[in-house]
Amino acid sequence: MRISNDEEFKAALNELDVYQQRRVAAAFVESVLPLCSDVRVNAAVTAVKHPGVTDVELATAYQGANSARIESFTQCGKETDWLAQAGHFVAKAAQCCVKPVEPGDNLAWDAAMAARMARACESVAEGSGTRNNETEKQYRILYEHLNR
Amino acid sequence: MSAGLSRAVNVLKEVIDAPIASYFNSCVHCGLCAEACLFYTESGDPKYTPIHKVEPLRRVYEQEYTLLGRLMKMVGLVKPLTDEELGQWQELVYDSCTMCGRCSMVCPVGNDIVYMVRKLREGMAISGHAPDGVVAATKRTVEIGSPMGVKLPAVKAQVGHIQDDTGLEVPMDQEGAEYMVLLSSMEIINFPEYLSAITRIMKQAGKTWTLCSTAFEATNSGIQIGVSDLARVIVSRIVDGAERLKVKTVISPECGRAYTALRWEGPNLIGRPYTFKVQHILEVLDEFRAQGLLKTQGFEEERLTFHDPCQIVRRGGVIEPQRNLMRMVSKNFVEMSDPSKYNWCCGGGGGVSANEDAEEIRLIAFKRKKAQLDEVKPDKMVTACANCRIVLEEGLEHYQMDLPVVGLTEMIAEHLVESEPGSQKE
Amino acid sequence: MDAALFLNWVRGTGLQIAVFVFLLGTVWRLFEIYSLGRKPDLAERRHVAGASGWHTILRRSVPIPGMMQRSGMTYIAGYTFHIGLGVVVFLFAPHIKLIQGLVGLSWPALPSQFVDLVAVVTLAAMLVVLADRIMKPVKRFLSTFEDWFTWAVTFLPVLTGYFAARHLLLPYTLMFSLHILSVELLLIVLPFTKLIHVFTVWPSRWFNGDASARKGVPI
Amino acid sequence: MSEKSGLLIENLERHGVSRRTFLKYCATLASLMALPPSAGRAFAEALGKVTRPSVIWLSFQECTGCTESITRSHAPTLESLIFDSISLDYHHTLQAAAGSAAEAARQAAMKLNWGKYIVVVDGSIPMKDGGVYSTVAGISNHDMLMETAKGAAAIVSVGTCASFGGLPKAQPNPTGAVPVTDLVKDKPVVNISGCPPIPVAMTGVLAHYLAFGNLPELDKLGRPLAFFGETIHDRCYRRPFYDQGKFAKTFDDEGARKGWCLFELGCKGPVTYNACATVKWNDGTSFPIQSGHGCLGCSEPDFWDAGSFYRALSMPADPLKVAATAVEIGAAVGVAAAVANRVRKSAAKAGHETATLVDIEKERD
Repeated sequence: MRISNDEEFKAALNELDVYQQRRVAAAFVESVLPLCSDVRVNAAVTAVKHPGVTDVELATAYQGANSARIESFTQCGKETDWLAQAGHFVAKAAQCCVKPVEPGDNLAWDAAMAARMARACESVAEGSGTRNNETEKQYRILYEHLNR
Repeated sequence: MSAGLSRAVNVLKEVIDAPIASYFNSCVHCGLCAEACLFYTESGDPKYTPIHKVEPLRRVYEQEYTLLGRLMKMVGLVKPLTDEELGQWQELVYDSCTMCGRCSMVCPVGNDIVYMVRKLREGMAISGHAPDGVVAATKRTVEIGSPMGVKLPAVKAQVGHIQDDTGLEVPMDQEGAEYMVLLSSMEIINFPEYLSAITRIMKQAGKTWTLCSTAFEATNSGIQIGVSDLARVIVSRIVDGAERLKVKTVISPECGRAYTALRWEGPNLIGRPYTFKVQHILEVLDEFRAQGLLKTQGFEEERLTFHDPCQIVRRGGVIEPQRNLMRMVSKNFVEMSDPSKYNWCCGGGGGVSANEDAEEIRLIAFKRKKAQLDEVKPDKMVTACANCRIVLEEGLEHYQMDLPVVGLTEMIAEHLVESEPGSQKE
Repeated sequence: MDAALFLNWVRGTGLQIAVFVFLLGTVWRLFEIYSLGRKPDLAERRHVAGASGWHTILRRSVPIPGMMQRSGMTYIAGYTFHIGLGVVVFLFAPHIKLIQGLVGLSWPALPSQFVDLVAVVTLAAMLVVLADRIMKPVKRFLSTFEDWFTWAVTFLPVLTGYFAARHLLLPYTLMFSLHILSVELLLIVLPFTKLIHVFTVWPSRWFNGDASARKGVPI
Repeated sequence: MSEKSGLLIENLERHGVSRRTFLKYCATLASLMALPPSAGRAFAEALGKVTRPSVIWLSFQECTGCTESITRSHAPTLESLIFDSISLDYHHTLQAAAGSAAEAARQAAMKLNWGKYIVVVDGSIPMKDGGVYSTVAGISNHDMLMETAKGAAAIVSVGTCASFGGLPKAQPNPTGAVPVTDLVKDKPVVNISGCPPIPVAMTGVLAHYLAFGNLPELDKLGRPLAFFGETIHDRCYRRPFYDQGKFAKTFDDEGARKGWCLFELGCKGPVTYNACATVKWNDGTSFPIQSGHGCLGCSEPDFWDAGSFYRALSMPADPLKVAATAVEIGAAVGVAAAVANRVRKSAAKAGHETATLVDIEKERD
């Protein structure tokens, strides 16, 4: 089942159960992980990928990722460092992976969006135009995950 | 008198008017304004009493515009203002005042103290007594066009990303569009969801809209720092852009200071009324709701409360729209104590969040908001100002409170009824 | 200078001097204050029911929610002595007679015993307000000589007036003279101190209310 | 000269006044003067034994009202009899002698009782133009007073004129009238003010002096405290109406008929010290307030100039007289200040240098 547009992408992600969504989301984050140097983000991603992850571990990971996200906001009125901002979105994506699930949430989709934003920030930082292939990359990740 | 001080006194002499004179003569030193100011109530330090913050302005008024005052100055009964004093007052006029206007609402003799702080900042800034953070932000706004140095390419990148996500077109420089949407740097950088929400809402409402390449930035750091000349330059860009594109209405985004600057101070800065209307995004959404153009589905189950940004609500007059919109998507919307026009500030407005020196006092002041939240115990907090969101999240983080903060426009967009499938790539 | 002569002077030339300085000072200061003008606001005005400068003039007398808990004393004692002053000055028979003699206006008075009671309550409230100004850090921090002086200048007429009306402490002629003298002091200092808020409070509230009303916020 | 110089008590019996009546009179007099009962007996003994003192009555700028009042006797009251007991050696109105004979009588009385006689002064003393406005036998009142006062044991000023200057001293005081106390400094002076004073105040003081050889306790203005210790208002029978705020508005309205307080009709009771409300006039018949008219304050100095008799005490003279000029000057100063403010403000505006980024970061570099 090839995924060619965001609609199918979102629908496919929606079908996954929470556990699956967390693992796919982690994969999305990993693809942009180099953009963020915050240890708490890496810890969150490794925690999620660990098969027997417990809710308590998830919660602590969430705390760390959330703090990383908040601390990496570009402060109001400060000069924007787009690379750092990319890191912020990676943190946000990681936070989505580990956040406690609420009805109607689509963790993976939110993580994917945040990851794409991270890549967009990177392209702004390098001034390399807006086109980047993160979206296709995410389709492939999902495809590989579904057909493993 | 140093050059800076003489410039300061001269500017203050320009801005002092009958209301300010009337206020200074009415103040009976009752201290009630302090009881309304979160910087005093949470720190307990009397120096944060609002009327005390405008003491330099009072001195200039008394010694320049009253016969007795001038006489007393001549004979040395009263000390003229010194540059050193202006320096001491920087901490009071900038670091510990978000210009939230609560003191003006409470003063029993009717003194509009925030109006006076705004005027005093004109003198403080011109004599080099404004905090570094705010000066840098103003410098960037004037030179680059955004307080956070956001240039058009960055905006285009976000637009590209949003167009991929929503599959909708984000119009740029469309002449004759009904709405011209402005963004605040915070939204461009930290909350891109805002623009994508707007895109989808406009699509559903079937309204023509556009961004403006020469005036995408809504905020006006000139108002925060208190230099009308610079504020005029900044707001003129928006006016020129809007008049060039011949739009009917300019939408001020989810940012408090942008709204007051554009809607209420703009015309007085450029010296003439606008040829277009200015509305806050919440007002626009509420109009769409009233006209049935905004169809949403489903309700938030969690217990929601709303933080009313001062510059939009008490200082801006947008009071009912947010409540109508909240009730559209939430069954469990609970008001905080002292809601709507009585709201307590997040502690970061008026340039305080852009000012490192104010970090410590800002977190102390946040205890007021913490007390409100402890009382109402929401599951999620909704607000309509990007700066408030970050200040609130930092505050909550500092006090180990786990409470998600969401923008109202973004939340509305999440509940938008998906228009007929296929016609819009989702 | 015996008591009757002193009373004559105080009631005659003394009062003329006081009224002269009072009127001159007030007209002068009000001109001086309101001549500075107010730039018209060019922003498109919002029209919201109940939001106008005039509403604020009345509504600002009512504390907003939460303020009573924060500083109820300021409001309660403050309004008690303001209303008390109003009753004692404008509803006491001799005062009404005085006003009638001056401008011809007259209205029914309250019984003297009741006004005496109000006077006592007013004096008590003013003492409470004084204590509050001493005890509360913010009030003490803000207070200048003028605050203590204007308090005394407002307290004395009520005190001497009460003693004169009840014929207590000093012979009536002397106490009555001191009462008029203290009123003269009040009249003389009023235009040049914060007591001028008697006049400037109304335009101030109007300006404040109008500025917010234009934005559609009834405060 | 004073052939009737026998003891007072003998005189009284000759006029059919029994000893008991006399004792009763002394007791009432003592109580009136707030003296202890024992004083009553002391009065009786002293008065009984005293030889009739010589009294010289000097009449200056006076309207004879005091004399009328003091000699008024509807019934053969004891006051008049007491007068029979003092040797009134010199009194223009009452004495038979006139011209140089009268003066000779005065000189003789002075020589005969030097140092022991009492001088009663009635009327104020003109000082302007050498006192030419009132002279007796070519001698100015001032000279006569000073000469007579030298040998006097005590001086009694009768009526507000002698005590405080009274009507002659009222604005504009053409004759430069002055009270006795302004001239006589070395002798004890008793002021029995009132226009006219109460008869018993006069005899009370005399009796006290005759009995105890000294003057009764006086207040700050030299008036006997026994009669001038309290205000009319303090002893007024209409006081309850004052306290309830019940005031007569006109002289014939319902309030006046009900005997309400006359405060609003100008009664000066509260500021007037006298005994009218207690001792009353015409042998205790009535006093001004009881007859429906406000007290004029006649026993107080300069009561003629203390504003209209019919303007309430609480009414000031006329402060609004200055109102117009005050407002005009205030407006003038105000406009001047306004113009100055406008000029300064436009100057500031003219001197405005448009702010640039450099200005706001000046401190930084």
